[in-house]
Amino acid sequence: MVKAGLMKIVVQTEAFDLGAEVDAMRNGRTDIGAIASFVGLARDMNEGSGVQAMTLEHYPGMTEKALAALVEEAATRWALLDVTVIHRVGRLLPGDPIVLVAVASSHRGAAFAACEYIMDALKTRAPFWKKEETPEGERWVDARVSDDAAAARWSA
Amino acid sequence: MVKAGLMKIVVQTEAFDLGAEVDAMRNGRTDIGAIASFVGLARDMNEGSGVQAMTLEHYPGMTEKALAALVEEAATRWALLDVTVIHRVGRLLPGDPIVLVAVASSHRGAAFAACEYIMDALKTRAPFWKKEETPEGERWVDARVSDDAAAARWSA
Amino acid sequence: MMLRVLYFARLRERFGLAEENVDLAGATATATAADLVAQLRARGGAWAEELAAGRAFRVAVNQDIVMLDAVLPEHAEVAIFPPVTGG
Amino acid sequence: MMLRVLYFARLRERFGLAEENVDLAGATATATAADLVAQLRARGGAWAEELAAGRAFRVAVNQDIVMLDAVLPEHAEVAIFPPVTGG
Repeated sequence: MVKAGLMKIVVQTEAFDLGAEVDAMRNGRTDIGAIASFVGLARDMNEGSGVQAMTLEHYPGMTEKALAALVEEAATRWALLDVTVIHRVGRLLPGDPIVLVAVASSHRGAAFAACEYIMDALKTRAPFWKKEETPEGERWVDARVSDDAAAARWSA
Repeated sequence: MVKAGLMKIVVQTEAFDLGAEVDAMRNGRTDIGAIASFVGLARDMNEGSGVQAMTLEHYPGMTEKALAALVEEAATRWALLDVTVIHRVGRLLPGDPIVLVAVASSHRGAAFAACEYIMDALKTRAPFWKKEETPEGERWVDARVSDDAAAARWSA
Repeated sequence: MMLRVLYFARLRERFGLAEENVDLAGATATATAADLVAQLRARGGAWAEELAAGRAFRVAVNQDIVMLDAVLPEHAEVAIFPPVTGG
Repeated sequence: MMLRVLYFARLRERFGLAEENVDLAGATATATAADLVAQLRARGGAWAEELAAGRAFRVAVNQDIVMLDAVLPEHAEVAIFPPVTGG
């Protein structure tokens, strides 16, 4: 289990600051050997169409609960020292950061694996939905088969 | 191949700024969907001994060449949009960041895999050596069997 | 049995409804998520279409995703939504 | 055959030398890294010890890591060092 206070999970409309989040993790500590992090960004193209903007909707309450469950699962599989997950909601433009996952561990293998595990699990189990604005109008993004496959890898 | 100008490889004594490096990658771009990054830090313990400080030596000239080769290999295996590798040399204290690898791609699978590939390859093929200061005196760090195993995974 | 039912994303738009209280007709202590879905489907229109067998939708009971055979506790918060697409 | 030879890390300390010019005795156009290592090993002391068969050291020729059977070009920059431990 990630120690109390050493897991930060936030859903917010504002941008986040990767450098500040990672600095906060390592600040004053000398036992962390590895911090793997991931930032997912809004792209200007999806499924062959231009995307002018997107709006992220979520299920307040369940979102935080689902994210905490994913992080706890990761902490059961790997020896983790700290985890931060920040997911934005609301309207975002191409180039805007959407999600941040950062994982601190003594060793890099655990940090990389847990970071990717949390992202894969988030994609299939955390209640967020994207609606894109394209030249052809608005459309809800469909779940991707590749995301199900990525998440399923970890239960092999 | 990573496009000219879209690969940054630096060996330096100064600290680096993860947030600034990742911001520089994504600045003005809307085609990046994923940035995976890794920071390796100096720990206060290794092989059961306290580490008060460490000094990193390298082979100027070969270092940059070896790092560029690793990055090009990664860019052959995965579709990458940008890569930054920064490795510090000189004397570092526990908690100090040692190495940064950041990889931008359209999709997260490629970004995660290439980032971990570059770190694994760097550990076994880039000419850096660590000397630790411990209560028992100075000692050169021995290469780890686990690092060879991590690097060998990728040629399976 | 009274339930609080929430809809999200495309389903919220199709149903024109974000949440409602639903009285699950004739429910016993073993009423399941499938019973609720069947009652909503019987409303016809977008309800019948979006909740048809084989359509991809998810059900959460008290904020945990469940299978359709999950038993519903009294006063449960039930959410029905499309497969998630965050991150 | 003249070579520029560099030593790093523990080997640099054991040999008390960061770099030197080495005239590889009796070298032909097919002289290899193994020939250079044999000549250095013949110096005895730390050289014989650190470069003994079975000891873990690496050789780079013109900044590429090579096997010991690699042929040495004239005026090559040859580096001998322990297994790397960066990152």
